[in-house]
Amino acid sequence: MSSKSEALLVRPAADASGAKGIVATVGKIILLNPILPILAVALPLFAAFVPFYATTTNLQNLLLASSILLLLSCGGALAMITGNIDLSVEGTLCFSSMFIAWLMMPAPVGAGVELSPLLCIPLGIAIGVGIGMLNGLLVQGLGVNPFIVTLGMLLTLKGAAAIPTQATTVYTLPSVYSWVGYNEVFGVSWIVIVSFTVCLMLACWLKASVIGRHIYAVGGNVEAARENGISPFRTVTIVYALSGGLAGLAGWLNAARLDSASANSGDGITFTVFAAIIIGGIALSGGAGSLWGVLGGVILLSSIDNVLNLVAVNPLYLNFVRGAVIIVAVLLIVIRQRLAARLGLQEAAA
Amino acid sequence: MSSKSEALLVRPAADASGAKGIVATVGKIILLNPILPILAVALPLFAAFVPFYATTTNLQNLLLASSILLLLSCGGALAMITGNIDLSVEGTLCFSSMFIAWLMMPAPVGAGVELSPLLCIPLGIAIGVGIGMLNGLLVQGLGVNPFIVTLGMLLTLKGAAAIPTQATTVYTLPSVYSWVGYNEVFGVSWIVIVSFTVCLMLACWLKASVIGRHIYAVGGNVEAARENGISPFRTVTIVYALSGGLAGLAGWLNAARLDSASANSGDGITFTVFAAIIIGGIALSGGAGSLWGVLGGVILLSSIDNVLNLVAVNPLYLNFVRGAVIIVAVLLIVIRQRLAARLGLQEAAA
Amino acid sequence: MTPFLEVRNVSKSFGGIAALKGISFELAAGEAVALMGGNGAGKSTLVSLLSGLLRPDIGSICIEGADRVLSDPQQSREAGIETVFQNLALCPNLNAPGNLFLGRELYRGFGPFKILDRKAMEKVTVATLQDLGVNVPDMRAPTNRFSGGQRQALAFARAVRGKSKLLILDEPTAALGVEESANVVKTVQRLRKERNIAVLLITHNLEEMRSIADKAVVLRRGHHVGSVLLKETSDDEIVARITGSFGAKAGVAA
Amino acid sequence: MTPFLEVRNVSKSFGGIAALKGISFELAAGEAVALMGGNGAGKSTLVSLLSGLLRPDIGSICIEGADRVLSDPQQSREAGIETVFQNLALCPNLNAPGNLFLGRELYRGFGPFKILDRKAMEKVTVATLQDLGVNVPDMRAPTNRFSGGQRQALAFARAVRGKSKLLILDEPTAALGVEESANVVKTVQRLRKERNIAVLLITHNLEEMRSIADKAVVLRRGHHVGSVLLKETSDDEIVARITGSFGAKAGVAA
Amino acid sequence: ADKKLTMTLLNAYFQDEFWQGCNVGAKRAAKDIGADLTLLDGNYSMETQVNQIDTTIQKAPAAMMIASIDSSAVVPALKRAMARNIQVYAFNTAVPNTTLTATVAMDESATGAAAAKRMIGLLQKRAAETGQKAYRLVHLVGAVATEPVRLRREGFNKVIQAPIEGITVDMVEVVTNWKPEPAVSGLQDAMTRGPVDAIFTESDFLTPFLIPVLKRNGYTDNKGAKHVLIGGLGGIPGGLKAIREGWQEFSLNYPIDGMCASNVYLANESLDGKPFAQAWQGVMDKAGVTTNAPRLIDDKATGPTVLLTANPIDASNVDSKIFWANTYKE
Ligand SMILES: Nc1ncnc2c1ncn2[C@@H]1O[C@H](COP(=O)(O)OP(=O)(O)OP(=O)(O)O)[C@@H](O)[C@H]1O
Ligand SMILES: Nc1ncnc2c1ncn2[C@@H]1O[C@H](COP(=O)(O)OP(=O)(O)OP(=O)(O)O)[C@@H](O)[C@H]1O
Ligand SMILES: [Mg+2]
Ligand SMILES: [Mg+2]
Repeated sequence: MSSKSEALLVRPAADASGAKGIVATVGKIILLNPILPILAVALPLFAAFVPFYATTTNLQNLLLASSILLLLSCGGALAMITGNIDLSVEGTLCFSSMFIAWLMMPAPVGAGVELSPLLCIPLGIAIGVGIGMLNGLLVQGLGVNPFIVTLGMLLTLKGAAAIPTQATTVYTLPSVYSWVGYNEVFGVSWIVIVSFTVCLMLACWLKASVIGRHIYAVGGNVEAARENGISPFRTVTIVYALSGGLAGLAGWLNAARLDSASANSGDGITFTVFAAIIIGGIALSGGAGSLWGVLGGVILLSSIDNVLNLVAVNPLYLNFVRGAVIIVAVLLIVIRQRLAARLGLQEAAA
Repeated sequence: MSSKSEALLVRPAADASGAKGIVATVGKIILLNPILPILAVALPLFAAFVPFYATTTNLQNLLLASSILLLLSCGGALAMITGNIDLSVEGTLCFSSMFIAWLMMPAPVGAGVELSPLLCIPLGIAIGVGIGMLNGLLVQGLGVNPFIVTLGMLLTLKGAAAIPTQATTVYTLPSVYSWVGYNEVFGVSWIVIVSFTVCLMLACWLKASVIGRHIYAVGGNVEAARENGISPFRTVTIVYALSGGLAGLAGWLNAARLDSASANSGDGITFTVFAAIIIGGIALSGGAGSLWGVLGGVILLSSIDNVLNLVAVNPLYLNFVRGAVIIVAVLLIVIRQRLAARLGLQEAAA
Repeated sequence: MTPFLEVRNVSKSFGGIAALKGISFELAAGEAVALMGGNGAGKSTLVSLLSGLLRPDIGSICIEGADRVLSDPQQSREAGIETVFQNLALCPNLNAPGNLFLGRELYRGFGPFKILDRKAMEKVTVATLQDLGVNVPDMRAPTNRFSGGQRQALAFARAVRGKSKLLILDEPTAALGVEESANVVKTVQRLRKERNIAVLLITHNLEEMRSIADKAVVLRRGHHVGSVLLKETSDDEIVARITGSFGAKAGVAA
Repeated sequence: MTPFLEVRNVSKSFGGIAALKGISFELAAGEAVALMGGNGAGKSTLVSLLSGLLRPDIGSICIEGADRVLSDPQQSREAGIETVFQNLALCPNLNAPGNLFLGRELYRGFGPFKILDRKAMEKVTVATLQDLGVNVPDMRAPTNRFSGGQRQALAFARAVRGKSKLLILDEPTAALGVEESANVVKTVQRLRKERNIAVLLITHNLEEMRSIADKAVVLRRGHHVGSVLLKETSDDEIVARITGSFGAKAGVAA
Repeated sequence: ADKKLTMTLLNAYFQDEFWQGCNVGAKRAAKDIGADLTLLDGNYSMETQVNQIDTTIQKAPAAMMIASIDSSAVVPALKRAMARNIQVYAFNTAVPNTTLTATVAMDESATGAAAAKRMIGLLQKRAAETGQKAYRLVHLVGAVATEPVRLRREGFNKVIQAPIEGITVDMVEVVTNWKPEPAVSGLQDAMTRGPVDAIFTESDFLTPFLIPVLKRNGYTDNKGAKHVLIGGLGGIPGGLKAIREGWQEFSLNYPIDGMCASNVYLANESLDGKPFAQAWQGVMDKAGVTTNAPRLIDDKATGPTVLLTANPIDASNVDSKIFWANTYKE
C-alpha cells in the first residue's frame, strides 16, 4: 500500500500544465487570497471612473497615506493572529511621538534636555517595544483580558501624551528627525519606503520563521501549543512587543510627516486599523490570515478615503458613504469566500 | 452502585448549615461573581473618601448617568455571549433619535409631517430592531464577519444621522416625548426606572428562558448547537434585534434627557460600552457571563467618571488617571478569578 | 415493506477530496447495521449527510419511502433520526443537564417566555446518568471539566432519551471504559427490544459490532466495498474488506 | 537500579473534586505499564501531572532518581517524557507537517531568524504517516479537515518521532481503525525493542493492554486500587478492580 | 465677600492648545479674585458634559461656566442648575435655548463670513497683480456635525460661493474632524487634482501640519505669486507661528482666555451684588477683550449675551500681546 498512500498524501496540483492549468492556478490564488479579488475589482474601477486616481502623484500619495495605517495594522494583526487583540497602538503612536518631541525640543515647550534626534528615533521605537512588553506581561503573564488591558492602555497613553507639553502641539521638529518626511526617491517618500519595507519583511518573516509558526500555533490552539512546548507567554510577549515597536516607528514617521507632534495625532485611527485587519482576512479568533491580506485591507481603505476626497463627496454624506462602501466591500469578500469554500479551497495557516 | 453514584452527581453544598456555612456560601458567591468583589471594595472606598459620593442626589445622578450605558452594554453583551460582537449600538442610538426627531418636528428643521410622539417612541425602538435584524442577517445569514459588519454599520448610521436635518441639532422636542426626562419618582428619573427595569428583566430572562439557554449554547459551541437542532441564525438574529431595540430605546431616553437630538449624540460611547461588557465578565469568545456582571461593570465605570468629576482631578491628567484606574480594576478582577480558580470554583453558564 | 432508510448513489466531495463515491444501502425499520471502515473511509461524512449537517453532491436519501432533503439537523430529527456525533456536539460552557436537554429543553410558558424547568431537567439527568452507570462528580460543573469518557457518555445519554426511530452512533464507546461500554451496548440492545429502534453503528471494535448489529456495510476510501450479514461472515473477512486485502489475498488480515 | 519514574503519594483536586488521592507507583526504564481505570478515574489527570500541564497539590514526581518540578510541558520533554494527550494537542489551523513538527520545527538560521525548512518537514511527514499506514488525502490541508482517526494518528506519529525515554499514551487508539490500531501497537513494540523506551499506556482495551504492557496500575475514583503483573492476572480480575467489584465479589465483571 | 467663591468651569476638551488657552485665562482670573476654581473636561462628549453638569449641581458652587459641546443638549441640565440658584455662564458658544445668567460668546457665522471676505480680498489682490481669474480653495472643515462648526462653515460658504467680483473660486471641502492626519491627506488629495491657491482652515491649529505638505508639493516658497494663501480661525499658537514665518496670511482671533476670564469676573461682580448692566463693560476691560468689539445683546430669552467679534491677526500685528496665544504660557 505504500506507493498508493504516498500518492494520496499531496493532492496533485490540478495538472498545472497547459493554459487551462495556469488559469486554474491563478484563479485559485485569487480565490484563496482574502482581499486580492476585491482589489482586482475595485482598483480598476477607481482607475476608470475616478479622475486623477491612476496618476503617479496620486499613487505616491496613496502609499504615503497608507504608511502609518499599514504599520499599526500589521502590529495589530500579529496580536490578533495569536488570538489576542491590541487596541493600544494608537496610544503608543501618540505617546511615543509626543514624549520624544518633548525630549528633543528646547524649553519651554520641551524638557530642555534637547536630546539628539539620532538617539530619539530608536528611543521612540524602544518606548513602543516597552509598552508592548507590558501589554504582553499583563495579558499572557497575568491572564488579564487583552481587550480591556489594551483599551486601558490606549486611554492611559492618550492621556499621558498630553502631560509632558501640557497639551501644547510641538511644531518644527529637528530636521534630522523629520528628514524622512521631507525626502523622497523617485517621488516616493522615505516614509513609504521605511514603512513598506518593514511590513513586507515582517510579512515574509511571519510565514517563514519558526516564531511566525508559533504565532499561528498559539492562535490556533493555545493549549496544544503549550502541550508541545511552545511558550504562549514568550510568543504573545514577542508579538505585543513587535506591535508596540511598529507603533513607535509609526509615531516617528507620522510626526516626521506632520513635522510636529500633537496629543491629537492618530485620533480615532483605531477603528480604521481594525477594519483593515479584519478586511485583510485576519480572524478575530486568531490563527488565520497573513500580513499580505492586511496590506490589501490597508490599500482598500486608504483608496476609499482617497477616492472620496478626489470625487469630493458632500461632507454631510461622507461618513455615510464611507460606511456603506465598507459594508459592500466586505460583502464582496464574503462572496469570494463562499465561492472558495464551495470549491473546497482552503489553505492551512502553515 | 446506584445510591453511591447519585450521591456524587451533585456536589454537596459544603454543609451550608451553621455560620461557617453561610460565610462559605457568601464567599463563594462573591468569588464567583465577575464584578461584585471589586464593587465591594471600590464603592465603600469611594463612599469613605470622596465627598458627596454617598449622597442620595449623587446616587440618583449616578443611576441616571448609567442608564444609557447600561442599555447599550446589555445589548452588546447579548451579542457577545453568542460569540459575536455588536459595535453598531452607538450608531443606532444616534440615528434612531435623530431620525425620529426629524419626523416629529415641524419644518424647516423637521420633515414637516409632525408625527405623533406616542407613535415615534415605539417607532424609534422598531428602527433599532430593524437595524439589528439587518446585522443578524448579514452576520449569521450571509456569514460576514460581525466585527466589520457592525463597524460598517456604526459608520453608516453615524453618517446617516447627519443627513435628515443637515447636521442641525434639534432641540425642544415634543413634551410627551421628553416627559420621561423631566419627571421622577422619589428623585429617581423615569429614565432610570425604564432602563433599569428593562435590563433587570432581561438579565432574568437570559438566565431563565429557553432562548437565553440557546444564546449561551450558540456562544459555547455553535456547531454543537446546530447539531442539536438550535438554529444559530434565529438565535443570533434575535440577539442582534434585541441589541438594536435596546439601542433604539436608549436613543429615546438619551434624547429625552437632553431634550434634543444631535448627530453627535453618543459620540465615543462605544469604547465605554465594551469596557463595561468585558469588565462585567462577558468573554470575547462567547458563551459566558451574565447581564448582572454587565450591570456591575456599568456601575463601576460610571462611578469612576463620577468620582473623577467629584474630586476634580487636574483635567490634564484625567484621561491618564481614568485609563490607569481601569487597568487596576481589571487587575483586581483577575486576582479574584485566580483565587476562584484555585478554589476550583467555576459555574457553568447554564 | 419499504425500508426505513434508503441511501441512493450518494457522493460527497470536499474540494478535490472525494469522501464518498456513489454509496447505496438500505436499512429496514428495527434493523441494526454496522458501518465499518478504516480511518478516513468516509463514515462520519455519511453520518453528516444523514443527520442534516451536509447535503450530498449527488444522490438522494429516502426515509420511509419518501425522498427527503435534510438541510439541517432539525429536519433529520423530525424525520426520526437521532445522532451521537463523533465530535460529541456538547457545549463546553453548559453543565450536564444543559447538554442533556440541549435543543430539547423542558419548559413552562410559551413563545419567547418559555421558562426553563431546571428542577425537572436535573432530576432526569441524575436518573439517566445513573442508568448508564456513569459517575460524574458534579453535575452542575461545565462539561469542559468532564473527562473524555464522561463527555461521551453524556452525548450518548442525550441521543437515547429521544423517541427516534433510527439511532446513529458514531464510535459511541471510543472513550468509554470497560464497564461504561458494556452499559452502552446493553442500552442499545434494550432499546432495540423495547422500541424496535433501528441502529446505524460506527465502530472499530468488532466485538461491539457483533453484539449490536445484524449486518455490516463496509466503506473503503469512500467506496462501498460490501454489505454482509454478520452471522455469515468472519471477523477476518470484515477486516480484509476494511483494509482492502479482501479478494486480493482473501482471509489475511491484521 | 533507580526506576526511571517514581510517583510518590500524589494528590490533585479541582476545587471540591478530588481527582487523585495519594497515588504512588514506579516505572522502571524500559518498562511498559498500563494505567487502567473507568471514566473519570483520574488517569488523564495523572498524565497532566507527568507532562507538566498541572502541578500536584501534594506529593512529588522523581525522574531518574531526582525530584523534579515539572511546571511546564517543555520541562517534561527535557526530562525525556513524550506524551500523546487524550485531546491530541493539535492546532486545527496547521497542516500535517505543521502539527507533526509543532514545537520541534526543522529550521536553518538562528535566533529570531530561524527559517522553517518546509521541504524537509514535508518529506519526513510523508514517510512517517506511510510507516503508520495512515491515509491522509491532502497533507497540506489544515487538520480540522481530517477525520477523527487521521488526527489521532498524527498525534501519535508526532510523539514517537522524538528521542524520549518514556512515552505516555493516553488512549492512543480510541479513534483508530483496526489496521491503524495494529500499526500503533506494532510501532510501540518496535520502539521498546529498538530503543528500550518505557511506556505508560492508558487504554480501555484489554487486548491492547496485554500486547504492550507488562504491568497494570489500576485507578478507581482517584485511588490507586492495585498494581498487578499482567502475566499473573486474568482480564476478569482487572475489570473487577476497575469497577470496584474486586474483593467484594471477585471474578464477576462486565 | 469673605467666603471664598467656588466656581466650576466645564471645558469642552482638554487635549489641545485652544482649550488650554481657556484654562489659563480662567485660572488667572480666579487667582485675581481669589476664587476656588474647579476645571472639568467634557472630552468632546455631550453626554459626559451633561453628567458633569449634574455632578456640579450637587456640589452647588456659586457659579458654573460652560463651553457647551452641544448647545441644545446641555439645556435641560443647565435649567436644573439655574433652578438650584447656581449662576450659569456660557463662553465661546452661546446657548440659544434657555435663559442663563450671562453669555460671552463668539458670533460664529459672522466670523465665518468675515474670514471669507478677507480671503476674497486676498484673492482679488492677487488677481490684480497676476491677472489670474480662477482660483481653487481648500476648506478644511472641523467636526461637521457640531453646532459651532455648522454655523462657521455656513457663514464662510455663503460668502465664498456667492458670485464674486472679478474672480471665480472653486472650493473643495475636506472633513478633518479636528485631526491632523485627515487634514493632511485631504489637502494632498486636493492637490492631486490640480494646483491649490488658497486654504481656509476652521482652526489654525492645523496650519503647521499643512506646511510640510506644501513643501513636499513644490510650494517651497512662503512668499511670491505661487505661494498658497492660508487663512484660519482661532488665533492659535501654531497659526501665529505660521503667520510669523509667512506661511499663513491671517487668522481671526478667538479670545478664548478672555471669554473664560470674563465669565469668572462676571460671576464675581454679580455675587458681589453688582448688576450686570453696570458690570459688564468693566469686566470686558479686565478680561482684555475690548478689541473684540464686545456688543451686548440684551435678549430676554437667553439672558444678557455679549457677542465678540474675532479680531484679525496678520503679519503686522502678530506679536501683539492682546492675542492670547502670545501670553497664555506666561
Ligand atoms: N479541570 C478540571 N476541573 C474540574 N474537574 C476536573 C477537571 N479535570 C478533570 N476533572 C475531574 O476529575 C476526574 C478525573 O478526570 P480524568 O480526566 O483524569 O479522568 P480519566 O480517568 O482520564 O477518565 P476518561 O477515561 O474518561 O478519560 C473526573 O471526575 C473529572 O470530571
Ligand atoms: N470538511 C472537510 N474538508 C475536507 N476534507 C474532509 C472534510 N471532512 C472530512 N474530510 C475528508 O474526508 C475523508 C473522510 O472523512 P470521514 O471523517 O468521513 O472519515 P471516517 O470514516 O469517519 O474516519 P474516522 O474513522 O477516522 O473517523 C477523510 O479523508 C477526511 O480527511
Ligand atoms: Mg469518523
Ligand atoms: Mg482521560
